[in-house]
Amino acid sequence: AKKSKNQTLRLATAANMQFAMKALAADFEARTGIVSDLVISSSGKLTAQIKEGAPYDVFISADTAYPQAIYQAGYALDKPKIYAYGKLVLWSCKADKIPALSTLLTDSVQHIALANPQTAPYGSAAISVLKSSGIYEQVEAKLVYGESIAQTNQFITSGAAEMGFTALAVVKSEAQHAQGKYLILDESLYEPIAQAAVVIKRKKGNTEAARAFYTYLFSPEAQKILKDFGYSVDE
Amino acid sequence: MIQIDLKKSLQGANGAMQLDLNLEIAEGQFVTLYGPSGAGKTSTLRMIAGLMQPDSGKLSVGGAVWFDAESGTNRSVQKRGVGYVFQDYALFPHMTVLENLNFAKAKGASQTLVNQLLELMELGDLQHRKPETLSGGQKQRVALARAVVQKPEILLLDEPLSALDAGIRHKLQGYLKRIHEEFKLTTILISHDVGEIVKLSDYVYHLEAGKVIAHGKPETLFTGQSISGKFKFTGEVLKLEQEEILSVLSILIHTQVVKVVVSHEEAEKLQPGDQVLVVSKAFNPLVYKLENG
Amino acid sequence: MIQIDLKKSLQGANGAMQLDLNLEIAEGQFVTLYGPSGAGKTSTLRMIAGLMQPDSGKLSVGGAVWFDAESGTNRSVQKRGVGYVFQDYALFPHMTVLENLNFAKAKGASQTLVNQLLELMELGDLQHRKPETLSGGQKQRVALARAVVQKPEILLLDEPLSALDAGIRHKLQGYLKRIHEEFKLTTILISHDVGEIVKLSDYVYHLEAGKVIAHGKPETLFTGQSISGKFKFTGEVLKLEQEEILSVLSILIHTQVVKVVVSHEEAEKLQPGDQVLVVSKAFNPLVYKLENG
Amino acid sequence: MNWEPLLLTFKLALVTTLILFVIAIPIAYKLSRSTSRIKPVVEALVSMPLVLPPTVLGFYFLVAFSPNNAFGSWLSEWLGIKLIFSFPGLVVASLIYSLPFMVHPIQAGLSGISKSITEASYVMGKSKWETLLRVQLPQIKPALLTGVVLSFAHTVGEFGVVLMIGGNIPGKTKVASIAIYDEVEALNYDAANAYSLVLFAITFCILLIVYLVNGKYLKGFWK
Amino acid sequence: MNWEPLLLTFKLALVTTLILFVIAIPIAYKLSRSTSRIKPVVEALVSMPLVLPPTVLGFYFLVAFSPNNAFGSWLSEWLGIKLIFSFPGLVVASLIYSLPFMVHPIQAGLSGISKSITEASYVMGKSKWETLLRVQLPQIKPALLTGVVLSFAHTVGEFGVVLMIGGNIPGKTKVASIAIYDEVEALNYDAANAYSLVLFAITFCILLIVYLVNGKYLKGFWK
Ligand SMILES: Nc1ncnc2c1ncn2[C@@H]1O[C@H](COP(=O)(O)OP(=O)(O)OP(=O)(O)O)[C@@H](O)[C@H]1O
Ligand SMILES: Nc1ncnc2c1ncn2[C@@H]1O[C@H](COP(=O)(O)OP(=O)(O)OP(=O)(O)O)[C@@H](O)[C@H]1O
Ligand SMILES: [Mg+2]
Ligand SMILES: [Mg+2]
Repeated sequence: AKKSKNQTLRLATAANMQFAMKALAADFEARTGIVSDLVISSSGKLTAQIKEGAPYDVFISADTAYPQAIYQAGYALDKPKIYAYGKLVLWSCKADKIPALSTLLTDSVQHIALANPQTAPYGSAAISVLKSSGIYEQVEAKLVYGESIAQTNQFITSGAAEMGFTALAVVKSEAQHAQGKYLILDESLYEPIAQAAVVIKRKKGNTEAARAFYTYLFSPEAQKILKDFGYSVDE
Repeated sequence: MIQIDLKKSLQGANGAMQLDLNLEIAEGQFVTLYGPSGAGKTSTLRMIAGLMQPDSGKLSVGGAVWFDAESGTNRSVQKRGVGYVFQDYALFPHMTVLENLNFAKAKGASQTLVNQLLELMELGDLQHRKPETLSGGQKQRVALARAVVQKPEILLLDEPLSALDAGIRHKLQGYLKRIHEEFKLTTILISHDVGEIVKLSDYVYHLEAGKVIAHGKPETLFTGQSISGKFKFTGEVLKLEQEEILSVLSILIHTQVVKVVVSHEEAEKLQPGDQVLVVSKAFNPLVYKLENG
Repeated sequence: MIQIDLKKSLQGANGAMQLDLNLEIAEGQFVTLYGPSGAGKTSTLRMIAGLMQPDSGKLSVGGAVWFDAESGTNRSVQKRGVGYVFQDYALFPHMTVLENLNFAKAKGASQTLVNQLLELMELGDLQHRKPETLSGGQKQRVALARAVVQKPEILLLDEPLSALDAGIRHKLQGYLKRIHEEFKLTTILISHDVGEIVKLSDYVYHLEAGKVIAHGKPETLFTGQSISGKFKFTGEVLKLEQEEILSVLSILIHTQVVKVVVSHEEAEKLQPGDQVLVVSKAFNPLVYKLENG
Repeated sequence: MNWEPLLLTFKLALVTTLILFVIAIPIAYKLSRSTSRIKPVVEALVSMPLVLPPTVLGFYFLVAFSPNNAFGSWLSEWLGIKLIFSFPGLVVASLIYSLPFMVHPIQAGLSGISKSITEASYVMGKSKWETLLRVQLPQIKPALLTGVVLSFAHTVGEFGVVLMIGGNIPGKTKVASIAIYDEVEALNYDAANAYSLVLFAITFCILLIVYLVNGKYLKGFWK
Repeated sequence: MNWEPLLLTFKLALVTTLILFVIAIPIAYKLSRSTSRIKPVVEALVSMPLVLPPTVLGFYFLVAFSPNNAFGSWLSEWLGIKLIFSFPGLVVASLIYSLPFMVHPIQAGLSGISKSITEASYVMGKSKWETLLRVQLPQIKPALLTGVVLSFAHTVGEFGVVLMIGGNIPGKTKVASIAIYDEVEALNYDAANAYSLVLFAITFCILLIVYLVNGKYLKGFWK
């Protein structure tokens, strides 16, 4: 049965979490009957909006800095908590290109897509990988930056960039099953991509349901789903 | 009574020109402004209508002050309630002929006058046409009809019949005279056609370079001395030929060359290029009627 | 030789109107189209200039076919090289008077003609003004100068002098006649002024409702007979006064009123407003020199 | 396919275009008549909403309209209007953002009208207002059309401002452009293509009808 | 502050506006003269780039220009032009996206020109082209100005299309609007404000000068 609107949770979701979050929201609804809408946007926009009183109940970010900023500004009920760690992959949608860091150096790769390292944790992780494997200077001229991980995906799937760095969750998502090949990058090459979430302080909000979802997010059931989507979780 | 005492500086054909008017027009009079191109006739009408702001002076109509530079009075165009036939017609291009007339007609006024005017101006079948597809003369008639349909107390006509052939021109002259008499409209006409002026107007102001250089009843003004049956023209000497006893002058009068015989003595005073007055006392011409079709 | 055999259906004042022309104009002739408003005069000029496409027929000029509905020939406006004075002037609003003339002037042609025309048309000090600020007559003179400056072989004049006062009008009539003779231009004039027509043109076509209803030499056409005489003017009857034995006509010739004595019989054929030709056989005038200043 | 975003889009575009039409006409009229010294300043200012990236403009709106701020709290306390995360907010933001598309073409149109035609109307005693409505505007139909079409199409496609100030709330502020954006972001290209196609098709039909009517291909509809 | 994005922005806006001016005039001219049946279709089509969200439009461009696709590979193989992640690509995308802002106002302007003035020029033997340049366009300066200002301002502010097709490469395709966007995303509001202010100020000055010159406040500059 469809629940009345004021019971609907609004989950502000960072773009790279959208695939996993859809599954989580569905599972959560099946368990509790609480319906939730996903509001998908970049973490930066969501943060700006929450600070101006956006009607979101929980903020599921793709990193820790944005939830921290919200908490510090006094818009979160509690300190942000890390719910998962993202994994970085090198992805190619061109049949003839096997993703490998060494391939990036060849002429057959003209453009390497990654998310804007300034704003997206997967972007800065990609830079770390390139730097720690010592090829950053050689490939720097090939780098093209998506505004977010989502746009980076578009660069790769459209074939505009032969290869690119993205989240494991993206390539494992249902939509992408059939497409391309990917290489999970050695986690020692970059800082862990910690992803945190907070419950938003709201006057007229649905705090109880929000807390229920937040609790659910850290439950073994949810953590399993996250793992299936390619995140690693604290065990 | 319209009392005009206005000054306005304009750009004339020979540098700056000061339009300096001081005239009185009695109520119900039919007055004509006459004068060369660029004399300031249209500008005068525009100042009366409130479309051009005078630099200084005063304008009052029937006791009410319409403009006074000193007190800063300036009645808005809309409140002056004049009818105006613009020299360039100024028809509303997006309205049909009928819509042009209806737009001008006061709200609630009957449709009869509109229909009468369409009939009279021979615009009947054109009433649903847009101005764009009308001939020059048709446009001019619409402009005239549109000004008349307003039933204004003052009618300002800037060469309202200049694009029309003699036939309809005479018909509309007659109509203008009739409505002027019937409604006791004060009418100010600009025209270059002396015949038209003599026929229609009670009084004429002759403007030149912004000043009234002559005024009076049209017959007096245009006929002056020559009413005495003499024949008198100005012309230019083109050629002087000495014959045995007499000299033959070729004189250009307007566009025609006339040969005149004078004595050697007289001829000596003249040379090609001189402006002369040609006067004939004994003059018994034949008159042929020209058919207007 | 211009051979015109064209048909075009137009919207007349009384429903649909068929413009149906069949005329020949010899090279170097000065021809006038005359007729009531809406007769199709402007449309005729437009078809000759290539601005209006005829429905059917043929137009050839000097042997070259300019338009032929059957063979689908239609020489473009640009290639016809005519000079055209538009009834609404069609001055380029963003150009000054001088720029308007220079735009029309053929590339490389000398500036002398431009200056002469500015002088002649009394536009000297106006040459750097935009058309917007010109008076009606000033605009018309610019339009005429602009057409002449092209030095076209065919000059099409749509009421080119209608907004001008008698003085400059006569001057420009003289000029038109002179350039027509000098350059052997073929000129087609539209005019409502019988005096002007008689003075200027070799041949007249009288149009009514799209058809030529009469044509001939102007004197013949307008008077019904050809006249030889020494002194000849067109004028307009202003007044008719019956005296005991004779009638006295007041005739306006140019700006002067002349009294002419005619028999009662002759007077009966006339009425105020009629255009007349005044001819004198016995003419022996006196000539006085006019002082300058 | 979810039709809600599409409905919302056309509602927003329609409301915005209508309001814009009404407020742009007086502004364009004033600008076209004015000879004031500050006229060029106002003319330049009208175009300025275009200069900032839409999301950034949206961000500034967000901050300005937020109840955290003086203006926003004044609005909500005194007028009871809440502009962020609500449909009225989208409308206000779209109005400001699309203002130049309506004002500039109309102003250009009005400044080309023959002076004597306007004067003829004044002489007939018609007020400036009546003259504007019945004489001047009907003469600049192509310019009005340009303003309406550009504003409408632009509001349909805009999403940066709308996303920022509206917050992408389904059924309230999630317009079609955001929905398409979301689908592209989620790599659901089929869904995005479907949405785009529908949006494209509907808008194309609307514009086509507008142009057909305007070109008198459908007679008697628009006079 | 990094000036590179600003320079790039004005370079892009200038190039786009200039090219657009040149290509929009013939299109607007054809449309204003045409009485063809397909005219309303073309008119509606011209506005369509506005209807899609810029990022989505950018995505379609990306797909179309990508060397994976027939068109993209044809471009790169036969003409040696690479449109993705390059400045020329930004220009092409901006051209298409801003086309309606240039075409529509100019078309509206041209359709208002008095017929007999055009005819007068033809009679003088001037070709259609010369008449367009010397008689018609000078008469619709307000409409041209509208087209230029809208296109310029819009190109300065646009970032969705540009971001998508340009790939945000510093010094090559990272224009000011993207830089500002990045700063807002990174919550560096001070930096974003600083950039915005500079962008705003420069564009405002440019537009102000354009309007001043146009309004003859600065004489003899523009004739
Ligand atoms: N574009 C057009 N379409 C249809 N009918 C037209 C068009 N232009 C003019 N007409 C009609 O054709 C007829 C002849 O017009 P034209 O302009 O040739 O007359 P005209 O003899 O020059 O008259 P006038 O002396 O009043 O200028 C008129 O009834 C006019 O209404
Ligand atoms: N807006 C204006 N600004 C400056 N000068 C003007 C303006 N309008 C007209 N003039 C000039 O003022 C003078 C008088 O113009 P006006 O239109 O009153 O002449 P007019 O007597 O009606 O002439 P016409 O018989 O040729 O129509 C002309 O030299 C004209 O160039
Ligand atoms: Mg005048
Ligand atoms: Mg005519």
